[in-house]
Amino acid sequence: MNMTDYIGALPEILLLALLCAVLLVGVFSADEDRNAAYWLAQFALLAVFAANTYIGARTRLVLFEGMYVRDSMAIVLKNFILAFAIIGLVYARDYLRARRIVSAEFYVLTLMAVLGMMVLVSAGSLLTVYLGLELLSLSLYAMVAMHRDSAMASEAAMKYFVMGALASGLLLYGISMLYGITGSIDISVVRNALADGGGGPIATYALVFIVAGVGFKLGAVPFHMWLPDVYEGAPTAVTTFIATAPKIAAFAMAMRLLVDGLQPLSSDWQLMLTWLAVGSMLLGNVVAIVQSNIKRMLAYSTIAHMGFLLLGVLSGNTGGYAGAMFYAIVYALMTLGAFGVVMLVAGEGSAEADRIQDFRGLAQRSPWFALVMLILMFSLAGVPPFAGFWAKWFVIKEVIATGHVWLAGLAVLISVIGAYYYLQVVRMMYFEQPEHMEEVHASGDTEIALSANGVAVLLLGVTPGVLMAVCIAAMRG
Amino acid sequence: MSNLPLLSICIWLPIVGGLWVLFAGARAPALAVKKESLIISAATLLFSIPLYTGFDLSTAEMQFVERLPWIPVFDMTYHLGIDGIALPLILLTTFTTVLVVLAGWEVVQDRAYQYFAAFLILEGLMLGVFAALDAILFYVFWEAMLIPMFIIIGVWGGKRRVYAALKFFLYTFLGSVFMLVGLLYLYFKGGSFEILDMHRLPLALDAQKWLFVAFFLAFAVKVPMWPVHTWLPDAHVEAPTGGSVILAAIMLKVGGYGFLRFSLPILPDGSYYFEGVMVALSLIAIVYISFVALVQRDMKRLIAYSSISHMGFVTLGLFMVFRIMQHSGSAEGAIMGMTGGMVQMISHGFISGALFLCVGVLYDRMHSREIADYGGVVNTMPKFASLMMLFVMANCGLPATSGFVGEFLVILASAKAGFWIAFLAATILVLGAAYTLWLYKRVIFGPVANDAVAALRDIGRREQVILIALAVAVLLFGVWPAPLIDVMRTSIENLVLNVVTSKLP
Amino acid sequence: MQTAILVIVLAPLLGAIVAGLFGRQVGRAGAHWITILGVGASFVLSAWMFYGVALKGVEPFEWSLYRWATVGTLDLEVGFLIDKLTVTMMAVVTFVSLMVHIYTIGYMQDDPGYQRFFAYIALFTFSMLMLVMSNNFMQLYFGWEAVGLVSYLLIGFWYTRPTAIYANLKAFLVNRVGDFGFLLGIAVLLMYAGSLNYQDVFADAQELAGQRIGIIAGQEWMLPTVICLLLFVGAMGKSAQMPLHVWLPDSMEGPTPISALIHAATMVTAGIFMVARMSPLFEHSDTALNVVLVVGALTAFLMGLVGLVQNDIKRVVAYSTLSQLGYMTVALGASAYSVAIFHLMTHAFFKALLFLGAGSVIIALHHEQDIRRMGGLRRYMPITWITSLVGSLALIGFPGMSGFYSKDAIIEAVHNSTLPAAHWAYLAVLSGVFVTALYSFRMFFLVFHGKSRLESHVTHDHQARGAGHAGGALGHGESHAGHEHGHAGPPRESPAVVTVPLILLAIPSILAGAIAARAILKDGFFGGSIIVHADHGAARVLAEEFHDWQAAVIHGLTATPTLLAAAGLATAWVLYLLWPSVPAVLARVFAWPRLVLERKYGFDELNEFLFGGGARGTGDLLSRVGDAVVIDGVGVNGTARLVGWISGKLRWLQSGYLYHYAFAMIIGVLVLLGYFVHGVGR
Amino acid sequence: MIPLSNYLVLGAVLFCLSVAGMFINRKNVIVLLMCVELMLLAVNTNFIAFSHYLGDLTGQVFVFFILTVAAAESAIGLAILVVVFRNRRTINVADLNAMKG
Repeated sequence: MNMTDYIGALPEILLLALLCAVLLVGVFSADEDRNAAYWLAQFALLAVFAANTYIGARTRLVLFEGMYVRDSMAIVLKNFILAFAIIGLVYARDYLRARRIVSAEFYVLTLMAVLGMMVLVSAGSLLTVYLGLELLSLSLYAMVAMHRDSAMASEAAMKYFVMGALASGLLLYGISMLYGITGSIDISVVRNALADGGGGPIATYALVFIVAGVGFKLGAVPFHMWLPDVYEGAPTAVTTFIATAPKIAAFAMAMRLLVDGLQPLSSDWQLMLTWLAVGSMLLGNVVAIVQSNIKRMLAYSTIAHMGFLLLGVLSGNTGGYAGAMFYAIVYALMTLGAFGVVMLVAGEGSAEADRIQDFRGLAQRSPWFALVMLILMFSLAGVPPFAGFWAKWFVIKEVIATGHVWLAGLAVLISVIGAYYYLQVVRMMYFEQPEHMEEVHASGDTEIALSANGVAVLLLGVTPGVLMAVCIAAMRG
Repeated sequence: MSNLPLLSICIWLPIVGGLWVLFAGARAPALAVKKESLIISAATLLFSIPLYTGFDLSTAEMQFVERLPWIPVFDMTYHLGIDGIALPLILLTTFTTVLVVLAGWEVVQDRAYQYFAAFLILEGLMLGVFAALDAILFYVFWEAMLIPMFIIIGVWGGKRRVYAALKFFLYTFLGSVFMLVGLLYLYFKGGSFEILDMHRLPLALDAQKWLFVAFFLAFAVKVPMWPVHTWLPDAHVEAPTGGSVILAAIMLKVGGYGFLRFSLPILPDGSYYFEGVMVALSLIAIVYISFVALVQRDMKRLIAYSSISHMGFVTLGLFMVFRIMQHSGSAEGAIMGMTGGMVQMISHGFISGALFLCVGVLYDRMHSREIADYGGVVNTMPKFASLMMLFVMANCGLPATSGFVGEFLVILASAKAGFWIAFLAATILVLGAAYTLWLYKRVIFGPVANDAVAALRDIGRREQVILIALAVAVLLFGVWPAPLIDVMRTSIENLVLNVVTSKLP
Repeated sequence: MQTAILVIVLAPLLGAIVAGLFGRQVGRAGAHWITILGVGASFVLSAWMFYGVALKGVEPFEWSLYRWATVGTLDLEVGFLIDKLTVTMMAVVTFVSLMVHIYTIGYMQDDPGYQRFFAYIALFTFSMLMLVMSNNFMQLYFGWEAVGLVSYLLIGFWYTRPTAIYANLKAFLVNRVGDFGFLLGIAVLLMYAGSLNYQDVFADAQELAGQRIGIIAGQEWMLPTVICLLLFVGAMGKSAQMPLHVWLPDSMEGPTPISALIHAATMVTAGIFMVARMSPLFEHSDTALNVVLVVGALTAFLMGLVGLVQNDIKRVVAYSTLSQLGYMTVALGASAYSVAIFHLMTHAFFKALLFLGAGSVIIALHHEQDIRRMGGLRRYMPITWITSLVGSLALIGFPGMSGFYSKDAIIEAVHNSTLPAAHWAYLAVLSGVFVTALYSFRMFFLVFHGKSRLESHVTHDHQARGAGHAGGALGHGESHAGHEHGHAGPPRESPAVVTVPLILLAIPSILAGAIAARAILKDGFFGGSIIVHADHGAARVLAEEFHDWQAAVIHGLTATPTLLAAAGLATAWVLYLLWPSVPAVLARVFAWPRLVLERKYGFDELNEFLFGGGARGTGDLLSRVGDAVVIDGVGVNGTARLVGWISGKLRWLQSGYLYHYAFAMIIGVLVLLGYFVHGVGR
Repeated sequence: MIPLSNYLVLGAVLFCLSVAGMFINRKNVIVLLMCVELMLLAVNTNFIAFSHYLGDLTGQVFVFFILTVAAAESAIGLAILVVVFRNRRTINVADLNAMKG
């Protein structure tokens, strides 16, 4: 243990320090709107972003006796987690203020969750995985319950909590078995031990539990049950957050556990993930069709997208992992924008605007936001020239490269079913007449962020090569 | 002039212009928006003309090639180029869009700037489809096309526009996604996304069969072939006039183009394996759909069905190739059939576009598409009636109109494929005339049917310009199709040569 | 020469374009002048070419105007073939057309669609010339369809009349059935001959003759038979042979000049011309010739019979046309192509004359067309009377008149033919002569002789007709004109623009036969244009028997056909002039046959029911069941509904209860454990 | 010496009990919290047993972390429970089904 370890973990340490500062500011600030806490939180995230970008070597660093790994995948994913958290906060602010549920704790919890994610992403041992995961999860439980007067939110929090605890129990059980087989909790050691010893049925036994834990975090069928209720019940600002950055973290978790750690069992987990992927794509897309609540619909859409993401992971090669990474990032970007618009449409009042109906005639009320939403919806549906298309393209390409052409065929077929409900949103915005002509109000920064979000999805759709190259490089090194 | 990246200009000028209209249009006066749109589309047409004048007839190689890196990690390039098959379709697109912009001039009131923007963007995307030489670039343009058309049908369409728009989108989307799988599979096999590399890639028969099915779904839905045609009547009926025109004149052609560019040259053995099915489906389209067209009560629906039936000639012309080669042993007839199919595509673009515009002219005045609401229109709109007569006759395949050329060549060639094929194909002479002229009779001829018809005013100058432009095209290519056929000749001969050469490893 | 060809073809087209597109600018006079000048120029040059080619012996020649398209190695060109057959047709077409143009000035003077009408007939002249002057099948087909188009436009000229627009649709569609066969024939021909140029194809004819083609599995047919039958289907449509004749009587809804020009003299004979043109092919198929013979004979006889019970003056002439086309077809079947063309020519003159005569009567009677309401017009309309008499005599083949030579030659040719069907055909055409004479003079006597039955009906008539096609600001020309003139005064002779063409047509109706008989029947006028196989000797025998026209007349005076014609004439005289009450009695006695004839053998009903109804029924079935229920209902929307249904069911998996959620997770884990660890189902 | 398998069976049994408790219990949410605790304890049993038999301390360290996290988890769980009760006036699991489908 030496200074390099601390320098390598500096972004996380910085974040921890700053979140304490936010907590203090929140305690001592009398400001109703918690502006100071907000700006400090934003500053914290930006500072950490900068630190993460510029500090330390670009090469793979193994810190704290192997507990902590800082490789290019970690750096890239953390940057995206931070960026999405920043934008998420921008979107959330107006929403929270309008509903009078703004509090410094929200920002603190956000930062804490981000910290958890960063730890998770960099985890080099099973313990770090567990700690990062719990830090993330516990923060999220609290965030879901933040709207204390909302029966829905508290119910959602309860469900999330119980299911989350169950899932982490399962994961832990799997970890304990792994520890028993290999005698270590260091991921690379585990991997070597499994490779030498061949694993055996106990290893597979452990694997099942670990896959269940990962599946839960991603929201893959049948470990998805929490997801629709939490998305619907949580305040939209929280849903936005849950739906974006943690998915990237969950992807990282899958990579750390399955690819880095359990590579010797890949033939087993590839098949398991195939089932999970097919189940998720099918159930997510099919059930999304009948949803009338846009948050719930997006929840099912998330399940379906996670199925696609798993396609990348299960193809079991660098390209596939890069594809999945690309998918996670692009998915988070699109969902972020979509929930941003949902929050925007909800407007000033305390009511939610989470029925698809509420988007009626948005194209006439606010053409620009409608256009952004249109881009996002088509992108989610996987229609070019938007980023979502390339995400699907990438993973399907890799699935085909591994010879699972039938799986690719099934995936695209299901994605057509999925297109239907995204089109319903577009239909509401463009084809239906609005109930009133009131323009959607957005503060300046939200408008800029949302526009940038939409344009980014379009630009990534036109020139996806840059991000693809980043992902591939991250996976190689 | 020759140094300009003409294809890129043609593609991006309308797209960028369309986006400009979309952003600037909300606050600009409607007239300015219309003028801008017209200027943009006209400029695109102008830029597409040097493609024709500078086209080298003697080679089947791609011309006006542009190649830039696009997604370097996968060696994907922004690769454009045209041959004799793409060029006519490109010109058709730029030509038609100008007319469509004009056609929407006074008609579209609600969110006009979005309407024009959608058409301009659509134009660029369609041109991209015809010019792309990278398979994924092609696919991107191909799918992206759906979005503006979806919006056009859904926002400015008729009563059942939502149903029609969704049906259109999902139907065609469903068809296309399998093509993506197919393209990726080809990449997996050959390591390149270049369409031209795919043309050279040897493939086992089983792979070819599967790929053919995948491509078939994409292209057949677009053409559309029986039995995946049912989106078209709904989409056509509900779309605004401009939308119907673009749909009929160009969007259906991308299906035929796909067969020419992908299915036949990449999968010659697969195509050969399925040619019987393809010919049968084409013939069913011709006969079955003709009967269906006969009993339609809605003008647009009738013309939509007529489109399907006429597009049957395209697919028939393309897929008879194998049979003809087998029977006659020479490429002569095969080339004729394929040329016929290709000419039919272009000519159908003019004719169906014109017919939809004609219905649009009536609809703008009466707000009804029901045939029963009309009768005796000639009494109040003689100029219109004359022009429509021309298009109706062209639709019947009367010689000296462009409609004749394609049908004639295909029927002539089909005799070489088999007598009964020719027999069934030729039924269009009777059936096509029956439904088209019966329509004309009920709508145009006869005594004035009601007060609304009595109050009709004849077409104005703008409408005259549009219809006369189309009339000139229809007559010109009917009387003298040589310029058109010469352009595609070398490419088609080359294609036929490729198609009849087995690619089995 | 080439310039001349271009002028011949393009002058009428130019006229048509000017009159059609700029009708308002040039005005009525401008329209008729420009078209008449155009067609006149055509006629003059055609006559000059006729003189050159037919009489001066200028060699036939071919000239390609431009390359239409090149497909593969096949050059499709637009070009002209000028030989004796062509120039004959050109002369006939332009002459009759010119007459009709002039006549139209008078006939259509009150019609608001005056310019349009001239545009159409000039366009028709252009199309017909393209048809006859073509040197290849594609252009032939162009002309073929183009004349069909103009015919369609002209039948529906008065487009507010329901009957007219019904008739024109019918005409076009029935013609299309013919074209269907025609185009198939061309396609099969191209397949084997590899060219669409006449000369190339005919040069290959011998080679084609030996080939066979499989149509129905296991059966091989002679190639020429298939080709010729298909081409003949085209001819049947255009030349209104049974059963594709149904459109021609209805086409009388068009203005009378059109009936004369298109539906009697020129267009309907295109089929005859085509078969004659294709003689090198037809000669190789006895089967096809037999079919031609039978169809022609049936048409000639049966359509003549229908003519007996018609009361509309134009329809009588129309059925007569059908019958005469049958005669021509019979001649073709007997391989006497030149005779067919001969009859075509004479028929063009006298039938145009008869139609224009009928038109003259119609104008004079304010658009009365029912011969039962005419009579005694001879007094009022002497020129019309005498010219009509000439036409009728020519029609029945009165010795010396033009029709006599051609018709007699046909009957002789059939008599001489050795084909199996010739015997029956001979009987049919022979009895046809009697029928022809009977209906021709029935009409002639009822119209021009006897007591006038005019006054008693006029009032009633106008009420009835007025109700028939009321309304419409434009285009109800005939009835409109009728109203304007009122009923004042007795019928008057028509003006000079009407009578001059009558006279000009009457001259060739008398003389054309005598002039041309020897050249055509004896001296092989058409030379290489028409090729007759050595086995088909009908025309050769004819040539051997024929000496000169005087001899033919003298011989004809005592020949069977003449006697039959005389008998027919006499019967008509007895029935309609001597004892006018007898026909009514006969009608009662022969009620059944009469009904059959009045119903025209039920062809219209059959077509309407079988093809019209059948097509609509099929369409309805396919549309409502095939498209709406099966493809869309079950396939497309069915899938959508299925997905929706599944979705509706699946959503209840998400019950909202925590314990179900936990249960789902545990089940998931158990399934994975079962499969992967314990290998259940593996 | 008690064989390792006995500990593992005990851990498994505890784990199954807790899992069963989660979906069999339809009454009180607090029971769920207890089940969660039990589950973690089952895992702890495993860890300690393994640690002991492997002669490796890591497992026991892990247990300490688990215990800490479990405490935090319970705190949050109970806090959420309070909020639920405030809003719904019930902590019956079967009543928490406002969101479904």
